[in-house]
Amino acid sequence: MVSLLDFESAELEAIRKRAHRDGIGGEQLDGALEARLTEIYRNLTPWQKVQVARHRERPYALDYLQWAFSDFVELRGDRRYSDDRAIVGGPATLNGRSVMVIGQQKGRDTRENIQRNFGMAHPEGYRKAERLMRQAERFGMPVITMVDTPGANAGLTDEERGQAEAIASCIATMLSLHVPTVTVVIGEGGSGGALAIAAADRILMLEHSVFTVASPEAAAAILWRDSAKAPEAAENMRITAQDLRSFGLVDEIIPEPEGGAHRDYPAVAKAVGDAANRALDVLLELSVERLLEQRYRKYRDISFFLE
Amino acid sequence: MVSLLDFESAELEAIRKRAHRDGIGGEQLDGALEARLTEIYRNLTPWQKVQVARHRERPYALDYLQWAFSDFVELRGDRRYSDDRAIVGGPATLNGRSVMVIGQQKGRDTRENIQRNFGMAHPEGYRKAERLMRQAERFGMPVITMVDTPGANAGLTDEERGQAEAIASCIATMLSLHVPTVTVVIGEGGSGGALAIAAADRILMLEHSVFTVASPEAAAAILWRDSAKAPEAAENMRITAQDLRSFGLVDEIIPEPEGGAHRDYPAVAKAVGDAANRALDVLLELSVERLLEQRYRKYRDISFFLE
Amino acid sequence: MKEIFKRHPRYAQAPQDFEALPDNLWIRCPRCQELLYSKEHEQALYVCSKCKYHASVSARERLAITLDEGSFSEHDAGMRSADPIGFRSSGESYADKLTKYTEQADANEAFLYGTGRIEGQDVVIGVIEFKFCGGTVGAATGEKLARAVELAVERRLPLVLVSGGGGMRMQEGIISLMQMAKTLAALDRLREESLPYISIMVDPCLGGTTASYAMMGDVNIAEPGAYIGFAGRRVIEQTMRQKLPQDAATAEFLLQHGMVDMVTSRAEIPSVLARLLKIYMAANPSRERHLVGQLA
Amino acid sequence: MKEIFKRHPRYAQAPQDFEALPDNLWIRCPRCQELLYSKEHEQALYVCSKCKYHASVSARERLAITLDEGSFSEHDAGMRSADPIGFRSSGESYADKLTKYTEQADANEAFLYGTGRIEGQDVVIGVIEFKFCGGTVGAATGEKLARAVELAVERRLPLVLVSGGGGMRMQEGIISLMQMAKTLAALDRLREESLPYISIMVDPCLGGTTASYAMMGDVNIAEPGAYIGFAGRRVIEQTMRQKLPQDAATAEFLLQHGMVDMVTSRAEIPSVLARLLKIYMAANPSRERHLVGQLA
Ligand SMILES: [Zn+2]
Ligand SMILES: [Zn+2]
Repeated sequence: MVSLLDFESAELEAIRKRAHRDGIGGEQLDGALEARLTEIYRNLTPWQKVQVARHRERPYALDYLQWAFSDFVELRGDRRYSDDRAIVGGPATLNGRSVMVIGQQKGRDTRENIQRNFGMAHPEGYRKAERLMRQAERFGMPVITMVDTPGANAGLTDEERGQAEAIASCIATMLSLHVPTVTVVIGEGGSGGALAIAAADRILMLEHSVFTVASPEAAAAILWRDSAKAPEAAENMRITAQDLRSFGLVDEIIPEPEGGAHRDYPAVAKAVGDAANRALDVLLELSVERLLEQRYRKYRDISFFLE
Repeated sequence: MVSLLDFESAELEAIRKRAHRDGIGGEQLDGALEARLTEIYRNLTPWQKVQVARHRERPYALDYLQWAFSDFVELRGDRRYSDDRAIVGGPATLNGRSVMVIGQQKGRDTRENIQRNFGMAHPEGYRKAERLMRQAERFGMPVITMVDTPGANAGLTDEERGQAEAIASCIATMLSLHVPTVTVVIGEGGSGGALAIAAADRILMLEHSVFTVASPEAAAAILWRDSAKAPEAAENMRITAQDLRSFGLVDEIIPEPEGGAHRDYPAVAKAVGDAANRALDVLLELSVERLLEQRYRKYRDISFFLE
Repeated sequence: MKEIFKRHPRYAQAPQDFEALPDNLWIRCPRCQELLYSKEHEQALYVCSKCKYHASVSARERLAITLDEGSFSEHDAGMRSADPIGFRSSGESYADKLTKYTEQADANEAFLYGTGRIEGQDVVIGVIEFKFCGGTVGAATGEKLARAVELAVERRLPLVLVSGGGGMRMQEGIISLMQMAKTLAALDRLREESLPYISIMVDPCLGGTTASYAMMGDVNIAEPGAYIGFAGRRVIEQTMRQKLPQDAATAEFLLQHGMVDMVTSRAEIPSVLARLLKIYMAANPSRERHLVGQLA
Repeated sequence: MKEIFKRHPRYAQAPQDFEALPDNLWIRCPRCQELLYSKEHEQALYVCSKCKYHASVSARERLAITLDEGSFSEHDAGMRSADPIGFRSSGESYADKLTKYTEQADANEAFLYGTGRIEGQDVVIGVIEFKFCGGTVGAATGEKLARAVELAVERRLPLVLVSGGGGMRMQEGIISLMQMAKTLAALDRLREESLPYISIMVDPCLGGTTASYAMMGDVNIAEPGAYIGFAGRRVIEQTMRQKLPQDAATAEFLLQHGMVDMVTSRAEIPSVLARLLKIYMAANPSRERHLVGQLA
């Protein structure tokens, strides 16, 4: 049912072969396969995490909107130029609370990927996000964003319509909101295109998600002029949820079901919903003054320099 | 030097002929011509006012910026899509006060009219205006706008980029600003495209300017399917500064030099600058609360209905 | 079907209207020419079963479609225009025309408003009446719009406006233009009170109507196929000197260009409204305002 | 010419740099290949007399061009990166590279800031140093940027930043990406204090630099011909699978597309800054804030 990634099939195939050779099958084989899978997922390398984070069957923003939220109504358009399907958003209910949800959305097949541009937003996507954030602020609704993009789209027409301005403005707006903001990195957090909707009071990351200054491929191309060295870049650049947690950049890692988020939508959605909800419980206790001060310090105090 | 409008040349030619027949010339003739011109301008019909308001040598926004303001620095672009040259704006100094000036700008020759689109703004023009208004508010700078447009541009690409949204949003923003706003109608105030930057605390109109729900040509086309009946529409629709004053929609009529604004730039610029300045003197005395309340009532209390 | 339909079985005089055949049993769709059985067409809320053309409906029909049965209570039903500029055209005075419009539309103005309920939730609702002077906005229209907004503020209710029509009313000159500022000033107060405003745009929605209150919804909903724009098709064609593509400035075009949040069929609008109102009204703006206050 | 030029007669290692001929008397413009007399080129502020190409200048040269002579006082000159992710590439550690950059650029980071005067008006000014790791932004760069902004807030001075460079610094991974949020958070405070921020973008200005603080000026100024964008030419060409037009994403292109307020030649920038600072600082934001306070 679930498609296997290359590194999974190689390992599981080996077990199957050995079992066949030893005359083992049925429940015993299933048990062995499951145990091995669990082990694999407990020890994913950074590059394997990238592959899991990009798994085509991994739950996307709209899946979480279906499984973790209720009453979602999609609002579309930037009121300026276009509606970008690479970003979805609108009001919804989470555990009885009205919230504004904004997420990057990949496509699952070619047709949908063309529509969603592989989750790579144009300027109008960020401007839609900004519009919804401001609306949320006006209604006193917390903002929950879901990050899942290889990066912002990089074409000449994006430059024409101000991709840089759109990203900068979206980050600035998110940082200035008078309502609590929670970001969940659900898959791939790629570069400024991801940060555009991730400058939140709380950043949560799924266990096997990644967050990078540039995709491993792009980093390898920039650093070594060879995008095939992406696995090396992934190792080198500290991109996993666990890395980010160790730097203090991420507030919580949300555990994924055994074998990854794509193997149990309801379970991972519940985990994401609960984590976001817990974060809101705390944030909603703060005065706006405290909220803004804490948010400021969260980003202002990122250190790692010498003086 | 100054080009004569048709109705001027007809009358003045008649005087010249009579003078020639009677052997009158020199200063005496000049005096007669000037007297007649003054008389003409004191008794302009609405359709004649339209022609004066559209006179190609009439001072435009940039002329007032040169003659009535100092230190003007033009700021360009909507930070979204384009820079619309049909609207100009930027910070300047008026009588020692820092102000934000925004004006519709026509072209004087074909080349410039193509660049300025005959003063008909695209959505990005209104979005630039909105950006500058918000900036002015942030810096506590009063906003002074100058209206001079046949109307907003009406093409399919304008619909695509949201001409209606741009105008609505610009009016709404102007109405919500926490700084004083003064509008001077310097020429043609055409329809929603003019109102977009005219929803001010004080609306001043030059003596021979007009402000219409639709240009006389458009109104004639809509009402009688015959745009040649524009003069009739102009008579019928009460579009002059004096009409608007009689409805209480305009706060002050700024007298023009004898023979119209186009005959004396420094004089009319001084009159406009002084009038705007006097309006600001009063408005700057108000608390923001009073300012907003007065502004609300100004538009909210427009009556002319029965119940 | 809701009872009110029976009192208003047909609607009249819109430019693209369904043509009733002599026996009144059948009508013809103006878009696709399909013959439709009148009764069924009524039950389909005047949406063509073949091409889904959403024909214009009267204000009262719209209310019946949108609100819980019997929940509507109208305000300021008697308000009417005062002919502010004494307009005359081809020998006929606008004042006389107003009398005609009133008879034609069985309404005193192109807009009516009041309170009602949508799936049990209280709202202030205002709807356009196309039959009155093409749904254009004059001084009385604008006053009623502003009062509708103020009523929402006063009662802390959400606002739903169904907007359309030909824009500002020429016959009231500059007074009508100023209604754009008047309605937007009122909406700004609604915004400051953090009350939601849902705008529903129906065919056709033009000029100063679109360029003021109609486009400024917190949520903008458009009916399928509705022509929504700043300029009418004819004006744009003159500007461009070429024929417009069929879908230009339709609801679907606007959705693609980011101007409306959704294109929703007439039958589904009430449930979408109910869902939106539930979420927005459950939000807690007072907390926000309170805490922002602490900041100062 | 200002004295500082004599101490830094040439500048180095920018990708499109003027090529010094062996005798050091003549150099060649990298854009139009014109041979230029070094002395004259210096006096022209390193702008090619033929094609007006604005070559990159060092941070100190930039300060000399922009500020009143002798008015600059640097802050945090010693701050440097801590190699947050322990990055190694091809056997070489980033920590070692940092030492090299420091030597090459004669600076501890890709950005320096402090206070100075422009035509007598006090400002906080920060400028990019391209020679340090291509002007990319790491943790120390971001910290200095944030401190520059906070210094402006603290002293109630206007902020002028001269920005450029390759964007976020790969070698500091996610820490560098977060500098976008850090600098924008600081700028938000400047905004709230109603102090003006004037951004000057110079060739090249790319990636996260453009997509954060550089693009957010109250006034955005670009030097002629500067490449300013989110993505570099190479990336866009890969995305588009075709060569870019020559003027794509240049300062002039951005002006046309509404992203910058003006394209201003290097020599004219100081007087434009002076004029802008005069108007903005003469405005009266405290009145606004005070009265807004009364509203709450
Ligand atoms: Zn049909
Ligand atoms: Zn050259």
